[in-house]
Amino acid sequence: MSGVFYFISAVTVAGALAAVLLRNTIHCALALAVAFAGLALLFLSLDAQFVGFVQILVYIGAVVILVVFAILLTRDSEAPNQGVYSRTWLAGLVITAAVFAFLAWAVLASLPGLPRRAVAPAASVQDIGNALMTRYVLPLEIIAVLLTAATIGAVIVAMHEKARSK
Amino acid sequence: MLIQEGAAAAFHPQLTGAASVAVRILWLIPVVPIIAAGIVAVLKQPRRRLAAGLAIGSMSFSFVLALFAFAHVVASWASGFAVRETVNFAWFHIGNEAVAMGWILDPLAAVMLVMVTFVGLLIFIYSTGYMAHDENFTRFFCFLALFAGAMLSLVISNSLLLLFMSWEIVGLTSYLLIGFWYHKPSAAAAAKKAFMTTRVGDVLFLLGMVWLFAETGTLLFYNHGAGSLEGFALGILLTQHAGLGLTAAGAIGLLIFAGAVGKSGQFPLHVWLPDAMEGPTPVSALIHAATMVAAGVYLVARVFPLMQAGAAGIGTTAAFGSTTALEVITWTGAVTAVFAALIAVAQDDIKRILAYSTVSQLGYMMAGLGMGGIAVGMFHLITHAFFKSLLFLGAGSVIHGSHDEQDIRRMGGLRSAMPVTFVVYAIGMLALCGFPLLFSGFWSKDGILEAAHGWSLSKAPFDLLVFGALLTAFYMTRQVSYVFFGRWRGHGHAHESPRVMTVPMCLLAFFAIALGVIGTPAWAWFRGFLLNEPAAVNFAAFASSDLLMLMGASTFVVFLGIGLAWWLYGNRSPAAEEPDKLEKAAPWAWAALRNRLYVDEIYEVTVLAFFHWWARVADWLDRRIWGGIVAGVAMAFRGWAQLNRLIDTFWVDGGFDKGCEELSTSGGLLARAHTGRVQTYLRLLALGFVVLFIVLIWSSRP
Amino acid sequence: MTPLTAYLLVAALLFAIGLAGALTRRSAILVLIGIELMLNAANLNLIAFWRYGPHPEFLTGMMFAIFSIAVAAAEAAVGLGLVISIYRHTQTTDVDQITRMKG
Amino acid sequence: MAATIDQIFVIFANWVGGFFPAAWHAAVVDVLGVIGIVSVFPALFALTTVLERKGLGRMQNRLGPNRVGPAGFLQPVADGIKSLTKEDVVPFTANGIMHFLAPLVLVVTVFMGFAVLPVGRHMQLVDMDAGLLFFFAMGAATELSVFMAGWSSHNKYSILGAMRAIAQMISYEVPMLLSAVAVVMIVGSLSLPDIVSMQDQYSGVWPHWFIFTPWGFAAFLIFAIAATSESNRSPFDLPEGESEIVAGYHTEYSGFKFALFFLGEYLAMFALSGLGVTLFLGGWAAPFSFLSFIPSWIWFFAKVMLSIAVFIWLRGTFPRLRQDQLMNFAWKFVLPMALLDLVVTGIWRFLGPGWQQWVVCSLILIAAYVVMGRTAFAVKHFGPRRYRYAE
Repeated sequence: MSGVFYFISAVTVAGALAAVLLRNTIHCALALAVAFAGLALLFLSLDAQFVGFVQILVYIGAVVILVVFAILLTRDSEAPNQGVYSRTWLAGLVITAAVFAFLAWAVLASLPGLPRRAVAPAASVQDIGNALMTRYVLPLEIIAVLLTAATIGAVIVAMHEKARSK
Repeated sequence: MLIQEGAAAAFHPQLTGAASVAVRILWLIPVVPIIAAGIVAVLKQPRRRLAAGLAIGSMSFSFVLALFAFAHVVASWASGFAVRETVNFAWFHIGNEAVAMGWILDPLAAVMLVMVTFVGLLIFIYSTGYMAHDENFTRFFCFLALFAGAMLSLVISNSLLLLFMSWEIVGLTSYLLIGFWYHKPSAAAAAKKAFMTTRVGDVLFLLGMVWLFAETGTLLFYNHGAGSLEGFALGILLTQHAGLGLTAAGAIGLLIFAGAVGKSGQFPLHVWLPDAMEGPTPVSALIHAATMVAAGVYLVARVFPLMQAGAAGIGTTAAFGSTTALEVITWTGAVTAVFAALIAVAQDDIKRILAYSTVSQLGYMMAGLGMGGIAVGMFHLITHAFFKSLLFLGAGSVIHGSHDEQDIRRMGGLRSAMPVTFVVYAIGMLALCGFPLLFSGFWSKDGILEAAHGWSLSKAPFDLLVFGALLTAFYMTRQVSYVFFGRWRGHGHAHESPRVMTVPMCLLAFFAIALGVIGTPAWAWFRGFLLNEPAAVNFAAFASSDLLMLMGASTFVVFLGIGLAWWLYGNRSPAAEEPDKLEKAAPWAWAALRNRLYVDEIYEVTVLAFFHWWARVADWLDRRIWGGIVAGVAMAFRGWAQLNRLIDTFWVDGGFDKGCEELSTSGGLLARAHTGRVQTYLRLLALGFVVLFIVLIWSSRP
Repeated sequence: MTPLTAYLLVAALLFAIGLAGALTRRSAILVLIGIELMLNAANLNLIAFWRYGPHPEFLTGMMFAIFSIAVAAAEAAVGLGLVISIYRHTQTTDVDQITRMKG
Repeated sequence: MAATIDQIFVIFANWVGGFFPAAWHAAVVDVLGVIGIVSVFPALFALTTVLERKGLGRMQNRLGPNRVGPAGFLQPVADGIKSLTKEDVVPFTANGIMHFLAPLVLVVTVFMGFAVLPVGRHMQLVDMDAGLLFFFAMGAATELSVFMAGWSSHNKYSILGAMRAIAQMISYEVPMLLSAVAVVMIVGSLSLPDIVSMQDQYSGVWPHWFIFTPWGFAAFLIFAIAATSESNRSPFDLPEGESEIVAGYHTEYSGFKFALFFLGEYLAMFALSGLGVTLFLGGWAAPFSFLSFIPSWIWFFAKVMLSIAVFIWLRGTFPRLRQDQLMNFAWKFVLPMALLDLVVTGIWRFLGPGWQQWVVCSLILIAAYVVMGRTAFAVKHFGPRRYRYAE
């Protein structure tokens, strides 16, 4: 069990690293897909089947594809003439290291207080549906409005100036 | 369901209960045309076929449902159950009071439903031909469908409030349709006039409604014993006295009747109806002959218990006791009947003659209601709806065929040019005159005359109505001989109307004759149906010498009128400029009649002059008094503002300027951090996170 | 059974990687990729806490994750739309060069 | 006896599993199931290619393959040998690894979709609680492989084809999901066996398939359209329109990799057909109650083959759409109809059994179809193109 977990984690982290390190943007996007797939597997290993599949459907099926489209539309995949890293990459790296250090320290420091053994979960799709329609119905409605607004907003932002003025 | 056996007196027992299917789907009858109107309203102008199809389809649907409801009522009646089913619901609550609405199915409503949907359907079909060349075809059908829906909801409403709302929508559509050709100033003026005049009656109606609500706490007509027309509420109303010797019931009844006076064009509020003929002819036929103007009569019939309350010896025979309210109704009706008939004699516009004729016939109905009860008045309403809409459609056909000519002196000889129109028009004319035995108009008018003859209070209404019958025969014969006989005096060639117009007329003509069958004294089916009595064929009824004498008299009067008119006008074909025969005989009387007995002029110098004067007074008050006060207040504030400005400039501003300078300087400093680079911000964010974290750890140190 | 700590550490690592990407890359799209990674790390935390929490039957963490995925989808759509729009104006997606909002 | 034949494969798998230690039992059964899927569907693929070529040939008034084997039925074997032995050409500028991975990703993800498909009573690799979602998740992942193929080839026709394909797949995935959601609303479960067992009931001899309800019929049509488009079949075969962009995203593939693409596309078609059959056509349930004695897996494959026949028939009949027509059709007609169908399904559920739900739902759908169809055709650029010749 543990071995599987370490393998999936390794794949995920490797995918994520590749996603931020590779020079070719398209490769970054595909590595991101690998990271997402790994995360979906992690969700599955946590008995969150629904979220895992939603993760694949939304992230690999939509977000990565969107990213890829954006890359092609902005000619980002063509080799850049300067470096791929920002001028202030060192500062960024330092700050990142600090953040990670604190996060890891927090996780490790709270080690004794963490629950060790998991309770048997009961999260069938039906339970999720019921929860969405009862306890979480208001957030659901808000998300619906947000998604509608985001869709319209994205379309208008990305629409051609000419088409808009027509 | 409570069961009433046999012919016990009228409708006192409540026959409501578990609603049948017929009544549960009754609401669809008005709603479907209204929805159709809504859809047609958003159609584009060129979608003519769709608009007409929707309107006609919705009307057919309503007609089928109405037939279903009617069949339900008839079947129950035939098996001894009188139907009065209601569906009530609370519309909204004010405090503890619920304002209830509802609909009702009883014989009265059922008869009206069938009449309105059937006549409406025929007129819709006719309109597709009549309006074929109008560019606002879709708008026309939108209004027409809206009117039909509102009228139907008026008919089925079980609440005075719902009835009033439909009443007003009907008035609105009437306004819109009279002014349909609004580019004609006369049409616009006529629409305005119709709207304003009927509003006078409606205000009184509203007052009556409010009063009724205040007294009984409900506006439902029937509600299992708790409705305003039922025993308990009537009892309350009868104990209240309203002055002038009226009970509250009578006074409220009269106020409601005032609404009916406005809508049904009774004297003295009849002036709008002849002017309303500026609208398209199908509109005149549907709204201003068959349905809307009859709504006043229907309203009186609907609240008849209110009018009748307290009458000595409530009964169903022709000679039941009368009340002040009923007397007022009778006199108004009788006077209107003669008054309008007189005016009609001297008119030359084909539609205007019919309009005055309508006013006159509505007077008959009112008088019939006042003296003979619901059955008599309603029977005339139904028969009149058929033959008068027939006449209007015929007139429309004539106008259509003779190139929009409306002056009867410029027509003539159309008998050969428009044979179908001539035949159906003649049928309508004979029915209206009350030509004996064959035509429905004879039997319904006879019923009214019979009731008037038996009225115990005075014989004067009877005399007036008989005189009215004579005049009716006279002016109709005059019109027909002008239009259809003699030689053609118009321009161009007259032509027969298309099939889509003549077929509805033929159907109406059939009913103008056939409907008489259900209201003869020998088989008083209609009366029995409305009043919940058994109806049997009984030819012995004719044996009564009174009745025979009455029929003889009215036959004589009709023949006299027709003969006189034929003697004066028959086949003469006078030129348009030539003065009328009667004008030569009695110029002053002719002038008076021709000018509609100067009612409009009287209003001009009284009511309108008063309003002009009042408007001037109000204007003066507005300018001098209120305006002065406003100007004074404005001056005061201006002074105050000046003061404030001084304080502001010399005191507040200095400090504010200083503060702004400081802000600007510090803003400039902060802007340095604002590089415009996203990653800087993100970095700062992460840095802030780290700092917060450190603070957290530091503070949570043991 | 893998302890909760392992999941949390993986999430922290993913978060740091995402942050590093967002802070160090030039391309705006890569910045967005980094942000997506951070969001996903948060999702992993949510799910892990749900799984190991005292009341999994309330589905709180799961719901948070689902909503977070929905929000992330919206964020990606709008963010990439903005990037494309910016590219159309400036012919670049280099966040170092896009300094029009400088104060 | 009938029950035994019905369950013969399950019994066989358990029998084989019995030879192994108890701890391995489940794993062995699963492996056998995987072997079954991996062998049956490619065989079906081979059969379908020859049937399609022969069927299309008849539609075009020619014979089709008729030389290899009896009546040409060994043609796929010859084709297989040919594609295995052909030289595998990789373009010089291509991105090697991705070029290699693309067909693999496609075939693997498509195969994974079969895992949740119930091909017969109790014949399903895994019964997941969220099986339908899994299927769609795998379907979404195939888009990635298409992109990889198109982009890595470094050829403008490839990338154009890939962009077309992805745009098309994303556009039609939405109505497809929504039409499946309609079924989910009625069944109340995302599990495919649950969906089938709900349809495995009869009124008299008539089955309770969802296609025989107004909403189900509409959803089925939407699903069929979307599935045709998702599998890039004619008339939605723009990504591979040979008259426009050579062969789309697999222009630069040859030999075995091309065969893999070919296989992947057909497998996707089988998977979508299977899903459509499961959702709307009763899955493995017999069409009449008196035919229940025939094994469930025969029914399933019969229905799948029937829908494949329809696919072939469509291909032989319809001309290809234009790109803008395709997009407009998806977003302005199919998607609104799918959304409306969801509402109608809700109404169906809300009204409860009785004649009213039939009348109301049918009327709404028919009215919407007529109105939207007419408006759509009235819109410029969307209706049939009016050609203007030299004037």
